[in-house]
Amino acid sequence: MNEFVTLMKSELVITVIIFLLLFIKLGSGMKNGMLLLVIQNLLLLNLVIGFFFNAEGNLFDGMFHTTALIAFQKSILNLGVYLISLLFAGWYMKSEHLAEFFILLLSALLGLDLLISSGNFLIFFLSLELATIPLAAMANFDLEKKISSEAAMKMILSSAFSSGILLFGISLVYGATGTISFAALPVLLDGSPLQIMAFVFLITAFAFKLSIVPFHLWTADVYEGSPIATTSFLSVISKGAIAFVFVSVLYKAFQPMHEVWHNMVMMLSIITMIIGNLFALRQQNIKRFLAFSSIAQVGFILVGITGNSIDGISSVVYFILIYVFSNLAAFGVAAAISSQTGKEKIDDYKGLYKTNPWLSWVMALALFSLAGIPPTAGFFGKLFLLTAGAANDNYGFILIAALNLIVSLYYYLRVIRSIFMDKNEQPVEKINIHPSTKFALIICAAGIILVGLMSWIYDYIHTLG
Amino acid sequence: MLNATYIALIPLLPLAGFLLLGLFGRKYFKNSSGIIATIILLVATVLAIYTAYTYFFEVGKVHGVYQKLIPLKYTWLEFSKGVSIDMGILLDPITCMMLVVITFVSLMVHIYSLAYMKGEERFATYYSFLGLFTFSMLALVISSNIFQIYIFWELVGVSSFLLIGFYYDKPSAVAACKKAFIVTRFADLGFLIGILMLSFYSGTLDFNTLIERLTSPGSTELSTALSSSFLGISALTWAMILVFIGAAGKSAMFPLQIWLPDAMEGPTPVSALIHAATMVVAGVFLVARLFPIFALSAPEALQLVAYVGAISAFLAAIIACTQTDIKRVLAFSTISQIGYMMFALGVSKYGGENGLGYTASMFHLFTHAMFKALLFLGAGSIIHFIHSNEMKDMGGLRKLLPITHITFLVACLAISGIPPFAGFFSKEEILLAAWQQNTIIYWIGLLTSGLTAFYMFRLYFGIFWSKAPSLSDSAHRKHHGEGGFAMMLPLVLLAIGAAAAGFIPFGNFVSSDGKVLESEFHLQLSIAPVTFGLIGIFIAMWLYKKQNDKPDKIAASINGLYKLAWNKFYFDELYIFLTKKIIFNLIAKPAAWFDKNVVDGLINATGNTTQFISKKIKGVQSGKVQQYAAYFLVAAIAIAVLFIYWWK
Amino acid sequence: MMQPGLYHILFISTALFFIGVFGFLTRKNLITILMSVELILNSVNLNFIAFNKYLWPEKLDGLFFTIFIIAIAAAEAAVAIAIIINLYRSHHSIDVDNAEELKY
Amino acid sequence: MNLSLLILIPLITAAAVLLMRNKQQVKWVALVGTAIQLALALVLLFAYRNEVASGNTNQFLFQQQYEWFPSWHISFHLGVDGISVVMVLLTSLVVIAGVLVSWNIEKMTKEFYFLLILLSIGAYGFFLSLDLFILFFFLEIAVIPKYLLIGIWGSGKKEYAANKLALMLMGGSALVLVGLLGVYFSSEVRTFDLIKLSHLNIPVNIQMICFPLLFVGFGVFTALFPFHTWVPDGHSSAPTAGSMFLAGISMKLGGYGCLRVATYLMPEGAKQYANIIIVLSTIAILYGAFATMMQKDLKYMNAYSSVSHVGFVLFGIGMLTKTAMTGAVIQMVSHGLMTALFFAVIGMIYERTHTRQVNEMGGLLKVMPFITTLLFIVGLCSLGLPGLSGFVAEITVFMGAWEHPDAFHRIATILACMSIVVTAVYILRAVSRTAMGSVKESFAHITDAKWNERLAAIILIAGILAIGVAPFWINDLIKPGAEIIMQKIMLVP
Amino acid sequence: MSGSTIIFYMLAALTLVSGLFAVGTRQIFRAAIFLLFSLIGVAGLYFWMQYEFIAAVQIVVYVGGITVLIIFSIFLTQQTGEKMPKQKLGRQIFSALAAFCGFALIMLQVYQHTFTFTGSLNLIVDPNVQNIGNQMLGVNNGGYALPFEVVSMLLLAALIGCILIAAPSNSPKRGELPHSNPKSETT
Repeated sequence: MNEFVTLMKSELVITVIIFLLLFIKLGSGMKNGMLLLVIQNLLLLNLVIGFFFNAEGNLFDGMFHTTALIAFQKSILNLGVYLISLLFAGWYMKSEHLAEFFILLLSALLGLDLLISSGNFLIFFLSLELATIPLAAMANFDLEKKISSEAAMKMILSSAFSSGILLFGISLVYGATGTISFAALPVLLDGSPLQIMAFVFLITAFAFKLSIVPFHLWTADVYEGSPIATTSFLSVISKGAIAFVFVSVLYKAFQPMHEVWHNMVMMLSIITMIIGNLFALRQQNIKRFLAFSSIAQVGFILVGITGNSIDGISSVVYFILIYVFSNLAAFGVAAAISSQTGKEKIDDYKGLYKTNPWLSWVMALALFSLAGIPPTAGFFGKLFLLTAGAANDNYGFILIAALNLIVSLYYYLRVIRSIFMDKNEQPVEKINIHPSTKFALIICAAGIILVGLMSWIYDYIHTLG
Repeated sequence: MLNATYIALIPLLPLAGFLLLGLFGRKYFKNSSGIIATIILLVATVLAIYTAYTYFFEVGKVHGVYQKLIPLKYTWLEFSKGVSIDMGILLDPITCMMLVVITFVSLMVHIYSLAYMKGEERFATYYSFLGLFTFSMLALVISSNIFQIYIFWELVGVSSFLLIGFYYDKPSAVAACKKAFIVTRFADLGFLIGILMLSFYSGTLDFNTLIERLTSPGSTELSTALSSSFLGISALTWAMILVFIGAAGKSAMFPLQIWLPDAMEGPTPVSALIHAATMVVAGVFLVARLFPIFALSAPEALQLVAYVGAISAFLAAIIACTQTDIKRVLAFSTISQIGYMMFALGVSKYGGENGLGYTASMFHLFTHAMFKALLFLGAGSIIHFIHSNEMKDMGGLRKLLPITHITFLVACLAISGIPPFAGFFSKEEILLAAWQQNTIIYWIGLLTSGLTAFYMFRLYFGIFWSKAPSLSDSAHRKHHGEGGFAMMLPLVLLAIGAAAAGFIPFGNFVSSDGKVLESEFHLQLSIAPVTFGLIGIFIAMWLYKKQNDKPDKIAASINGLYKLAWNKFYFDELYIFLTKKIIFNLIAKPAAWFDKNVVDGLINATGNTTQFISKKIKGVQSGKVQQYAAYFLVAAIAIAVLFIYWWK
Repeated sequence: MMQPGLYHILFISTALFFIGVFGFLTRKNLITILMSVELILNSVNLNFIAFNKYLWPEKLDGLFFTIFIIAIAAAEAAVAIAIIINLYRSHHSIDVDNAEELKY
Repeated sequence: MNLSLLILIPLITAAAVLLMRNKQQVKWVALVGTAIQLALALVLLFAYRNEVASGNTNQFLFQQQYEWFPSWHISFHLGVDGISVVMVLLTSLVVIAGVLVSWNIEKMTKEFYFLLILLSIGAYGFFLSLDLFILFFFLEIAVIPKYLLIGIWGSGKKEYAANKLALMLMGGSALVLVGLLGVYFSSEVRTFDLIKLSHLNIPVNIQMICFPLLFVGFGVFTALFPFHTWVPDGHSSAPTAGSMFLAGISMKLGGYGCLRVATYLMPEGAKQYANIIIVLSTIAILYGAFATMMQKDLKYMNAYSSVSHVGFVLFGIGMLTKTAMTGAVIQMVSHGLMTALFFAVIGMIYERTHTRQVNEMGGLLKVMPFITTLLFIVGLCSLGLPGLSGFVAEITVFMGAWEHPDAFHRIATILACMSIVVTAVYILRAVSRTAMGSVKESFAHITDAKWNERLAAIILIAGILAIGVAPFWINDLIKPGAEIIMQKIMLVP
Repeated sequence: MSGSTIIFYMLAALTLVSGLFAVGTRQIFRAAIFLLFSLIGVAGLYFWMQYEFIAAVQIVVYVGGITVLIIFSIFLTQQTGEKMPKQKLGRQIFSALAAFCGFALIMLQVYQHTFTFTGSLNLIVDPNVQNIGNQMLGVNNGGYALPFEVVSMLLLAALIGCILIAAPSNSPKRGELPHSNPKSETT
């Protein structure tokens, strides 16, 4: 029983928090401010606990397994969720359903945690759904907004379609191998056409969740329509967790087919980077912009995944860690501005530096990190992904990736230009930043600068992997 | 015994003057700068004379041959083993001669300028520039390394640029200084490539080693340099031709002569120093310095030197006959006289009797420095008085400017080759050398000497006789005078030089191989030039002594030729055509256009194409969830097919 | 005609799957789209049961998979319908083509 | 000599600048910081000379190595040879001059100085690093501050220029990155360490791929034709200190990289591609010079002439002889100082006349003799006047280039030599139109340079003269470094 | 042709034909009924394969739950009997083609693949309620307790989500609703 507690610690804690919130909700009405504080502290606790009592092992006959690396990955997700709880304070304070929002969010987080730990297709599928269905509800959280329901509708229908194809793929794998366990799979794979097809169907589900082109089309619409807290969860936490699972599924369960998936991932990576960049070029809405930019970022994650080595894993994990800080900082600033002024267009940011220098610098840092500019951590993250990917001597591929970096730089600089250079008669007024938002932005900024320079963080990840 | 420090001080003193006056002159030495510079130069002159004396009479001659001494050498920039730019001093007869000439003329100019430039706003700057020039020129002549000579070659070029453009608010002066610099720069390109070639074949940049390696018949360097050829001419010859292009540029030889007449925009003393006596003969000096190689290993190049010199001498003399600006007349006469020196070198051979041309050339260089400087300073004195360069504004000045008149006459006689003035001796020697080696050139030289006498006396009569001085001129005299002691002293000293320098037994000191050259006096040969000179003088007297319309009539009768000469044979126009039409319109403009539209256009096009594609594919993101699913399905099927059937 | 077996069932399930897909792609009404999703999920269930029965009867993996899929389908349908109703409130229509404000 | 000081001091300065409260404090902190940098650079110079004189024959001296990302075999490895020493010196000179000429900047002073010093960190780190990863790191550090400097404080079509610059430079560094990764994976041990890599022989097929990637990548920084178009727009739009830095140091990063990374590590590749490099750089030299002739704007003029001058750097490297390489490095330093001074002068003129069009000026010699004299000096340096640094550099390159006896190299060299005439033409046109002629009415009351401008100019001129008058010291410093590179090339059959 | 075979083909025909109608008919209510038949057909197939438990679950959850849910929502949002607008022909053809290609591909792969029964007949686990129940809550030896818990959490979350989205809000902005008080079925 003790083992059960230590191994499933993270899931248990989250479940406990969910029920706590449920009780609070059902019990007396707590004021939003107080409730938010409670939630934040609970999540902080969750984050802290994540670093202790870590053990490796399997539960439920291998359905659930955890390692030090997985525990670390969960901690990254916990960190991200904690930051989300801090960042969007302005929006939370106005919400009528704060407790429900966090119950749904934590359910999704629970799903993601289980996903990372899943040891067979069944639990994989279930936790994937657990991580999706609440999100669809969260997407609809701006109940009064038309686009919010539209986003939710697009999300739930697309994901249902995607689950259908995923399940068909799983059923074929099951039919062809007779197992649904990841651990038992490699010896049973022989690369027959049926298996390849089943594998492709499986991949599409990952591709859908990671918004890999051409399975990405829902992403931008959903990001734009959803409340920004949901968007950031979708784009950072959910995406990060799926990336972790993707790596481990490819590297472990489908290792015998690595030639197939290597090429496939490479191809998808190229299109994803190119299309993501091309679309990001002309976006005006900052959320939609970040959606496409995060599509392009996924393309880079795929570059690292093609490495098929321990470096591949650690560089992906490292990148996600950095991505959490950078993307959340960007979303945080965007949210701070939009919650006070309702402005979400890039052109609205013109002259922001004059009125809000502090926010501007954080935004700039975040964007530089996303663009991979030193000395921000994003530079190291991107570089290690490319290095991991380059291990197979595909110079052409790496060159395409590197050139895509330039295109992405172009549109990140577009925002920077708006903020710092363009003149504006009526810039955004001075924003009152909620203290917790400010705190979270400071953490993000510190993370953006320090995670890269402190090389032991990477090495720690490397030893875990 | 020679002390290298003293020799080094000769150029370094003017440099110190330049730095002192250049940095602090405007503030602290506004009025005293002239005196300071003159004193510095006086010291340098004394040192130069002392050096020359010591060399010629004490240390220079070993076993009857003047040695090339190197009392000082310092590695400045080493390229590879044996190939390095050294800063050093090479003492040989021509160096010593040049040291004396330069310091002396420069001193004269310094003194003269005390009065001539008085009251000028940039007085200190003027003297600092003079110091810079003197330094560069002195360092040029003592160079022991071919690159060292190139370095100071450029530096004299720039100081000439600065001095020509001294009156920088005059557009013509600005144009002239640019022209002078760019034309000589163009020639220097040849010089530079020549140096590169020489260094490649000889493996050294040091003059002594270079000459030794490229003249000793058995050496490997020489045989490689001679064996590789281009267009049937050996590499060494090409190298020497290229070096000569540099020399021709600086010495304003045909066809690079165009800059010198314009250079007269500078202050007149500067013209005397730079564009008459010293800098422009640097080309001659360079050819003389490398003379053994020219003569022994690249005779074809020497031939070229001879013909270029002769043509320049003749053409410039013709042009000089038509010019009305006195400084321009003198400028063309300078070109003509340098042409003399050049062809004298060109017809010379190395060693012994046949080396007469070499000695004659150097001799003429020496005497020319005296009388040409004198002419310019005299002209300066006239201009100072009249405030005009144009001959038509002058006339009958012999009463108003007596000292100038006398000294000017001496100079005119000297340049016309009338015995016993200095020019007679040197010119006679040159023609003798030409007679012995190449009769065509001899006849050209002879004709030119007649022309020289003609245009010099045209000038002389036009200024000092002709019409009577106008009233305003007399008024001038009252408050101007002749310029005072500072201006008269140099005139007198130079006049003495111009009159007496011919009696120096030059062959004893300067010869192509260092041995004493006994020059014989050929009376029968000296008759012809003197006759030609006298004829020229008489024609000039007949035409110009009194104001009349004969010159115009004659000019009208040979209108075409006259116009051609008056327009300097349209060389300027040719060059403008080349630069404006060809280089600007056909190269530079297209290059700029290409850069803006093609190269930059391509880069921008990449960006625009990306934007364009981005705009075109936006329809994919249609907002229709079913379409998204359709893409999803099709992509899944396509990838499956691709990886099952195709990409194994 | 041969005895019906695995392949027959696979044929039926695949056909049903693509009938569902066709419906998903062509219906304009959100609720009918949802119905198509149910068809898709049912076809998958059929697959699992068939494989479990004919190939891997030693364990009940396929069966359990099916049970859980049914549960998920229910949950998904419930949330989807809630969302559709919400959409209906704001758009006054459940035509999918009326909900495409977010694009490009 | 502790080399990390050269990175730490600017870092501390930058941090201190951010902490300051008012503009005066910011300026003085920046000045003191850069002055310390200059002092350190000089100390480094003398320490290096002493060390060499005392018989230390190591290729790189004062090495320092700290573990950094050990799992990738990356270490923070610093060290200098003569080439790095002079580049560091150049950087410190330009930076302090840049700080001085920007003394009057009013808009966002703190940010301006912060970015300027950030740039210098990039440059120092780049020149000092012996690990290719940190070399790349510092290379990229220097890009974005430039973008901001141009975009915020620039003039003209600054956004366009800033974008173009950032994107093209990043494009260059993307190529560099791929090349570096190729080098990294070519060795069994997988190392970024320059010294270790230099002892390994990188397989020829890898060299054939990676050399062009690295060379072109660094070449973009060095305005390699046809990737030079960021130069004119970027330089002319940047604020004075920005242009100084851009042309003075940034372009040298590329040259240094071409030499130290591409050529040194991949001699076979260098040999194979040398002719292409020569052709491209010859085109850049001549074409840049001719394009300069048509420019009317002083900054554009200097920018295009930089293309031409920096062409000599690549030309020298492409020649693959010791002398030419030495010349290339001298040219880097010389051009760095000269062009920085040129931009500083243009900035001073612009500040007073509010125009950069040569046609609108004239006679400035009368109203501001000091600044105009600077213009003369820098112009003369640019056209290769002996006694100034440009001459030494160009001559060394030519001498080195001429060592090849074949017709191809000969023709290329002659063509390159021709640029000295063209340079003379455009420099004289610019200088004479600006400085000479009669002075305009509106410029009659212009004042001459102030103390900060004078000081900046004197610092740069000191450098120019130190090379021009006494080139032997820099030659002695650089030559051993070039010799080691050449030894590797000579080993190639 | 045995009786079992005939039943199989009848069930298959029922499933596919009513499935086709479900996606083809333009009357939404009919579509729901056809969907019902199709789901019953699938349940019949489970019976035919002797997976009675699953068949029962299918009937209870799908037929009794989901279909009813759908029909309710149709009532809420639609006037019955009204024909749905027709989809564009191009879209239909394209979709049909894509679906057919996918079908063809999968069938091709399935028929080219030889599925062989590899296990031994005496190890077969009977899918009866007892076995299923034991495994469903077992922790070890292939127990399905964890998925069970996960699904319960999922249902909880879905429940909360549904309430939140579909329940009438207190905010006055919602007054513009067409139906005075639409009740949520899930509550």
